[in-house]
Amino acid sequence: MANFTKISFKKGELNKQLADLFKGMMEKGVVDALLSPMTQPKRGVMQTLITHPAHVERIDPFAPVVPVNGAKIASSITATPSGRKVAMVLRSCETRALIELGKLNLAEFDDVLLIGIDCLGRYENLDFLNLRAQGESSESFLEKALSGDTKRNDIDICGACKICEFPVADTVDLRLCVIGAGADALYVESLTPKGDKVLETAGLSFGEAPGSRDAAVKQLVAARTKARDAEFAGYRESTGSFDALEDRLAACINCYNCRVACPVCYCKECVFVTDTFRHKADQYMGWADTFGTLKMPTDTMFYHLTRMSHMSLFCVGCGQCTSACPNSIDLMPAFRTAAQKTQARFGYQAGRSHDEKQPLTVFENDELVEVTGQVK
Amino acid sequence: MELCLFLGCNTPAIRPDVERAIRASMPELGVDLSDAEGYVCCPAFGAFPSTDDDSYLASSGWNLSIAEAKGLDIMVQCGSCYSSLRMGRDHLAHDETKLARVNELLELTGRKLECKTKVRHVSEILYNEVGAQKISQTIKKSLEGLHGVVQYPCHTLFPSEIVGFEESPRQPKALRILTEALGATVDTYSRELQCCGGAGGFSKSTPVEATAFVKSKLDAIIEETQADFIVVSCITCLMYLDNIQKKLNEAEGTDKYHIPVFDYNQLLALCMGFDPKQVASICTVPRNSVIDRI
Amino acid sequence: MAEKKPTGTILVAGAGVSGIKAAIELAEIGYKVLLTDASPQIGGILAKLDNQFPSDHCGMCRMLPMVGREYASQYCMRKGLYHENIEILPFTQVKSVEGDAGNFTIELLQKARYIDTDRCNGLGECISVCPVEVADEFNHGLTQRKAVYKPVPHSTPQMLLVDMDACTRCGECVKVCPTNVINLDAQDETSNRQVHAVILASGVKLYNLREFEDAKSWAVSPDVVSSLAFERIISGTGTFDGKIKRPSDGKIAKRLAWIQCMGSRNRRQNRDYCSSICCMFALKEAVLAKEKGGDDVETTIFYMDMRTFGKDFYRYYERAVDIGVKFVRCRVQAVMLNPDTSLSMRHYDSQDEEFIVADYDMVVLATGQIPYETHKDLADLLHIKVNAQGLLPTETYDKVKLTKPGVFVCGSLMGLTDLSEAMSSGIAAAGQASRLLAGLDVTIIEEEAVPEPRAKDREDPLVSVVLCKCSDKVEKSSVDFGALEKGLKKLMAVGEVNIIDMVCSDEGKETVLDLLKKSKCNRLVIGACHPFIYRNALKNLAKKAGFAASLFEIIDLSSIVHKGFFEPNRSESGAKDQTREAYNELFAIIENLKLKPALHVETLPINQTALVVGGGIAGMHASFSLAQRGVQVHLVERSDKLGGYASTHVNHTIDGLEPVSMAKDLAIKILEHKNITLHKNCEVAATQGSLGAFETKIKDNENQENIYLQHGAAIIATGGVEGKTAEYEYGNSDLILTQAQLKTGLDTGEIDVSEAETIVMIQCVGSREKQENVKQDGQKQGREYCSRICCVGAIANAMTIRQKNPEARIFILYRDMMTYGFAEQYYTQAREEGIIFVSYTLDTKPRVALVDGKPVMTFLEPVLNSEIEIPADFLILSTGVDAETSNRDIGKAFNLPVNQDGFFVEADSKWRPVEFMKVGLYVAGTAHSPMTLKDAILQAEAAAQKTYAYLSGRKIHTAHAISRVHDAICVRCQRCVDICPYGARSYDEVLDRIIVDGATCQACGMCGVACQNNAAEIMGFSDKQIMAVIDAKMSKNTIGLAAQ
Amino acid sequence: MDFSESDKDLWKAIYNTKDLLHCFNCSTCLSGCPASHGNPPLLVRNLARMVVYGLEDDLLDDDTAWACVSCSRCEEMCPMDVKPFEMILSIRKWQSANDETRVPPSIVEIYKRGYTQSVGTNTELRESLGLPELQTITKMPEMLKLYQEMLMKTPVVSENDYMFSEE
Repeated sequence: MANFTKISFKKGELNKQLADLFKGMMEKGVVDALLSPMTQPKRGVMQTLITHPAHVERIDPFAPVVPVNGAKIASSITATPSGRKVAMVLRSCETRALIELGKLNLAEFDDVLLIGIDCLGRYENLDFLNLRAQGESSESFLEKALSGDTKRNDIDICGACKICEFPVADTVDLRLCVIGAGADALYVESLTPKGDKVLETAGLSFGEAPGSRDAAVKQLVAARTKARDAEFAGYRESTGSFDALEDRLAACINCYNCRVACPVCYCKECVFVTDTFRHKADQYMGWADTFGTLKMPTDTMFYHLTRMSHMSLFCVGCGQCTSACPNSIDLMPAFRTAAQKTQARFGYQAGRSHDEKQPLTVFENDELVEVTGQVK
Repeated sequence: MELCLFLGCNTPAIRPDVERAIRASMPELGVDLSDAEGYVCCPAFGAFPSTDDDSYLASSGWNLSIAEAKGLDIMVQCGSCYSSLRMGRDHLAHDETKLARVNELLELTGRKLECKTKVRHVSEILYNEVGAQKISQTIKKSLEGLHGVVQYPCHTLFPSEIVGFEESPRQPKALRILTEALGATVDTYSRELQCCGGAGGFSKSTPVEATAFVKSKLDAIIEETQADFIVVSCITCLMYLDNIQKKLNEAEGTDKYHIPVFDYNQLLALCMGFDPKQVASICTVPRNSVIDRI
Repeated sequence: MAEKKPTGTILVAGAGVSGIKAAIELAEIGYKVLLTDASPQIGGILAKLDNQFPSDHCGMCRMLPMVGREYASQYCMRKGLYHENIEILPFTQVKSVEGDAGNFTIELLQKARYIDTDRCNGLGECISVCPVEVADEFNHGLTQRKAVYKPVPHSTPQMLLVDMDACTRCGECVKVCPTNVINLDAQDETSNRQVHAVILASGVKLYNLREFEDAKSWAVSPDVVSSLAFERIISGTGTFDGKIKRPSDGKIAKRLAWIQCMGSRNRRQNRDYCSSICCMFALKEAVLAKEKGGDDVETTIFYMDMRTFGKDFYRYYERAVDIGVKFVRCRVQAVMLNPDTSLSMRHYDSQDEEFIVADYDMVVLATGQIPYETHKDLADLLHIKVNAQGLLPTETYDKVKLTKPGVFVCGSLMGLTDLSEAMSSGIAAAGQASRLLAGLDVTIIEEEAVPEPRAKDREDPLVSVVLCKCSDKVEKSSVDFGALEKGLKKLMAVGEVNIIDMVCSDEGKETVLDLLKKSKCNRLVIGACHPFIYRNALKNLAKKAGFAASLFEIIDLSSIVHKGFFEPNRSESGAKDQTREAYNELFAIIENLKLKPALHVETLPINQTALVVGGGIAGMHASFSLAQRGVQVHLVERSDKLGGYASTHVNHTIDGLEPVSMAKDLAIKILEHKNITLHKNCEVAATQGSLGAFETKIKDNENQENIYLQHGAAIIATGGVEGKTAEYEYGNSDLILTQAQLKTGLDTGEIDVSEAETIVMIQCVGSREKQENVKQDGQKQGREYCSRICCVGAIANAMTIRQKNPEARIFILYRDMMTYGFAEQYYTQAREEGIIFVSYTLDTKPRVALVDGKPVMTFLEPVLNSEIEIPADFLILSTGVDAETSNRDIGKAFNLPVNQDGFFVEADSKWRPVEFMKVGLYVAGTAHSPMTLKDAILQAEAAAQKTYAYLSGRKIHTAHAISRVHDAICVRCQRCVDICPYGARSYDEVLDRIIVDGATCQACGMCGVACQNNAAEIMGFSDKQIMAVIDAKMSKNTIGLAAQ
Repeated sequence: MDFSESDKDLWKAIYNTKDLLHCFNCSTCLSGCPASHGNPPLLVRNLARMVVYGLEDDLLDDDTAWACVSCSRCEEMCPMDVKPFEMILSIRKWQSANDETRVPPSIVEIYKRGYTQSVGTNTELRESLGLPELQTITKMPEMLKLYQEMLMKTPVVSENDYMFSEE
């Protein structure tokens, strides 16, 4: 399909080319605003909302870091009307989470131009800062990462990224493609009529995909899938019993950071901070009576399992939960292994499409008959 | 009680042993019989009832008037005669115009009909007037140890409001109870209520199909029951079921079909001790197997 | 002081569903109802039916009130009915009715049950010792029961009785009864009561195949059963736990056949009527048999006409065809019992011209209703004469109103009704009675006999526990009440524990009241038996003692206390287990109560004005019915005059009605009535609000202005129009007309049939076929339903032609003659008049060719299986009834569903035929579906009654338990709004909140299921409470009963 | 089927009561009819339909009415009380009246000797069974003559008198 536009850049000018592209879009009125990772005046790269073309220069979409999953940010600027058309540059894990939020009326896509990027992984925040301090740029990261090299000294991309089988954002209007594009170019691919229109208005021509792209994507996905399966197998092995799982979660201090970081944990207020879980003294005593002893706080395991029962259907595997834990509990594989099964059970894949209804919100007459034993 | 015996044609002409059985058995049970001198054809449904009402009802009227003159009700054994007479009487009793027309015709012969005489079937007399109890008390021999099946004459069942006397014409029981009164065990079978198919044009115009039809009945009897005999109370049923068995054997090259067929009165007379040679001698399927065991 | 006015009281004789419905309606307005039934139970035929069309489930509970629903039981209706204003008198006959409307004295004969059901614990030990076995009539003799028995096995409480005809008076039951409630010497009791109106609802007899001679050709084996018996066979509570087995040998039946019209459509047996219900019965049973029995079940229905005339019936038929139910148009003469006990039937296939003999495992006879039976007796009771048909005489236009003032009928007693008509007529009869009582000097029962005390929910929870230990007999060998008391007292929230003898007795109640009045506690638990029966009495007792209703719980202890009571050698540990179980139950309910908030009911502001949309006969009738009872009515009519379709097109009907003059009279009454405001040339534009407080914008097309009407409820009665067609050369010849054109032409004399030799009518033009089958210019215009009125309409026109021209040959080409009920007689008369009826199928539609402008018909004569070609002088098309086109807009304005045919979708096609899911909105007449004039009037009366129930001036309360929203957790995804079946939830854009309408919410909990965040909650059923109950039930009681 | 030649009043000629018109083709009469097993089968329902349509020619050619065994099941079972057996007889009467070849020869036998067969002449057999002599009309010439005179006044005999003349 001829819907690729090649954008060549000189070494060190990737971000400039991208800035020019978005600047053009804003000037031509294709969009009124842009949400994109941007180098901050002091340190780090954060998602930033830009409403004037003059400010796009410092954008850095390919910076290998996601301090906050962009889905929640995107939700906050689209759930209620703003009257603006916004382009959003997001990674696959972010777009997929955003699509889930959309199904909960927490995001609107009518005025959004969703731009996905090829993602080769992200570093933990501090690691990223250190690497930047050592002079590592997005371009240099891409260059090495495309050849399979993401490790710098002891530092590597997050565990979640290593096993992420979605390096390429799929349900988007435009895609910034680097895989298979060669060292001095990137391709802008349009995936929707909306995307086509944007490229047309921006005056970009349509062309073929770079010849090596398909194979490169396939190869990367295959490698990550293989890693994923190994990880899942290991994790399942090591958490085969309730005790083993408890052991994994032993360090939990009920700080709820994982919940805050999770892009699909959509509740306005978590039930765990409502009075449902504010118990009277005699209730604690009663439990202690019943079980002999009562570990306090009482709801660490319960909290995680409750969250898992809610979130595993929508989990996109971004790994922010693991990144957020102050006690280094690696929650990501717990959610991902559970999600793999629950989503498969409903034939569902979080973030795959706008039209797929979330499980448990639609009722079919004959579903899960083998489980429910339902007799007509 | 006394009744006017209407014999029809088949019984006196072809199966007079049945006539003998009736004449022998009924008086023993207190039913005296007086002959209908000068009676004519009932008339058969295929005759005047199929040509016009005048000739049909005039013939019915003729026969009814004979009994009426005696002040007696008519007793009939032949199903067709019974049905024809009863339907004829029904027309006359419920239609003054028809009765007047028939009287107009009868007048030519010096007869008159008020339609007082009733037409009754011999099995109804036995069932309602005599009763099974009296029959069992009267008989000298019994059919004990013998199994029979019954063939109800359709003409005594339908249409029930004209010819019927059974409590439930769709589930009749008179003939069964009467046969049981003779000590026999009566077996039931699926096709018990199936018509023998012997009357009317059916068996003559399409003999192949008619034979298949009666064969299904006989097969049911053979397969489903231990019947030693078939008991009927209609001369057509008797003759047809008796005669057809030989034809079936010839056609199929077997001797599978050999169930003796009796008119009820024949069995009754036999149990009363009458000579089989007189009351049960005319048949196609030999009756020894039964008669020897009474 | 003025003399106290009497409470308005109505006798409802007959507690089948229509009687129950009438009783509930009247009780809801606040009248006192005596609900009697000659049989020992209530529920009538429906008690036996688990599965009802179209859902194939039971929906009996949908009869219960929607608003103020706590005044009636909220349990399964097949188990029982309780309403404060209804006195239920089963096993009671009405012996005499004396006096006049507004002042009847009735004599009731209450037959002895020999068991005091109030005190019977229903465990049925008497049944197990009874030595007598007789056939159980409830299961149609498929099972046996004892002489002491439960008339309806699944009812709660078990209303046992002794069948004295079967009883041998051996006395074993008396000896074993733990509560000493059996008295074999009990006598029938007679009493006299005063009532203001009488509703007769004693139902209909069903044709019994073991009883009637003409059934005996078929009833040759126990495996030939009636359709009702088959209901018991497939019932989960029935004879074989819902498995389709043969009564004769218990083997699974795979080949099933239904034979229709058993006992009806039989001129020979003087039953020349159609029983109306059996076709749907058979369809439903055949579908169920396939669904329950599996795909290899073969079902065949032998029929003459499939009378799928009601709303959605035809689609159900299509569904049956789709799932493989076989239909054979042939009546078989008899069933033959094969030697292998299978059943053989022979039928003729007219198309293939051959006889087919097939074997079946079971044959179901669609035994119909027998009207008439009791009419003579009832007429004698009322000192009136039956009419020429042998039925109780009713007013010309009112099916429920007897000519004798003050007496009304409903349900099958009216004739041959289905479930939905039983409901409409029950409501309508109640409506007529309430119209009568509105003019009398009577009062209604005040709802709050005992005022609600202040809820002390802000104090720390302190629970008073009252336990009934029942009789001494029980106590000795059962729960250890001492240990229980000790254990419960250790719970922090328990303030006191009192153990009482026989709370159900008067003394018991006195004792409890005295104790509680002194209590310092703020919450109350009573452990006793039969919470179903005693809830209201005990709730009032609690209220008197100062306990708010929502802080009071009643728990069924009897099932625990009585457990194992009859075991002769009970172990000590058994008693311990029971004590522990009782403790856990009580602990759980105490934990629940501790956390329960005080719930308050709100009194709804009710605007006592009704809006009626549509000024046709149904709309006018409903308006007048309401206005007569003092309700202000806004009647909105789109055109410039009242009357609607029937009043301009139908001068007279075949059953002697004169719609045109009737509509004229009614219009005058409407115009003259001070309570009715007529808005002509007006259309509904938009509506908002809920029960009691709607505001509707109407557009005045004449004056080009908007009018805003405030009203408490609304009735939609928009009517319908004659269907359109382009089939059969319609429009291409003056000789091709619709039935309506013909009727008008015949009335005015513009159409002259005197010279005609041949007139052909075609039924079901564009009707009863899949919509996609009938495309015209790409437009779907088929009517996938039966329009119900065309068959009788065609017959009426044909008979008129016959009068004008006795020599003409008249052919009516039909698919299934829908002459249901007594209309069958018109069909018979028409044939008698020489009108020739020829059936066709969708595959053999008749064809028309225009030759010299004259229609030449070609059609298949199905009996002779050959084509007939005949020139016709007139071709008349029965084009059915189309929905009013404005229905969709009105539906949008009121947020009401409209089905694919354009008719409004009622809340439940059987149980709530005139209601919408949203309370306060009702439907009547052809807006609902095509129907006859009398049926439209019946529905209008019913809709008016439903409206009146809320607009009568009585206080209307919300229920205690309704859903609410945790705004903090709610993400406003609005799934709850979409899923709420009652339209009780909406999103308020200004407040950015989900709003719950307290009157409309039925606390069904769908919102809770849909909400992913637990933001939707039923008040009084919070997660916290539920968790606490689970904890308590799982508790190991180290405090409580540790001492044991 | 040629419908143009049909006679709409045929039913009156054949069976002048409205019983027949009540038929609603339910087919009850067919399914239990013994003669429906014949070839061609007797299809009572179809005969009724032919009468109602007035298909004179077809009906005149139809032999099946004569296959009826007169069991009257149809009469018993018919829900519309069409009285199908009466109808069968009526069709035969109409056929006999309109087509002399349909006149059953048995009526000539009855005319000649009172019965369709020779009755009471098997004297030897009867005697052997101990039966008395039977007073049949055949043996009573005076009476037979009166009977014949009476029959001569009926339509079928008077209109076909050549069949009954002594040769």
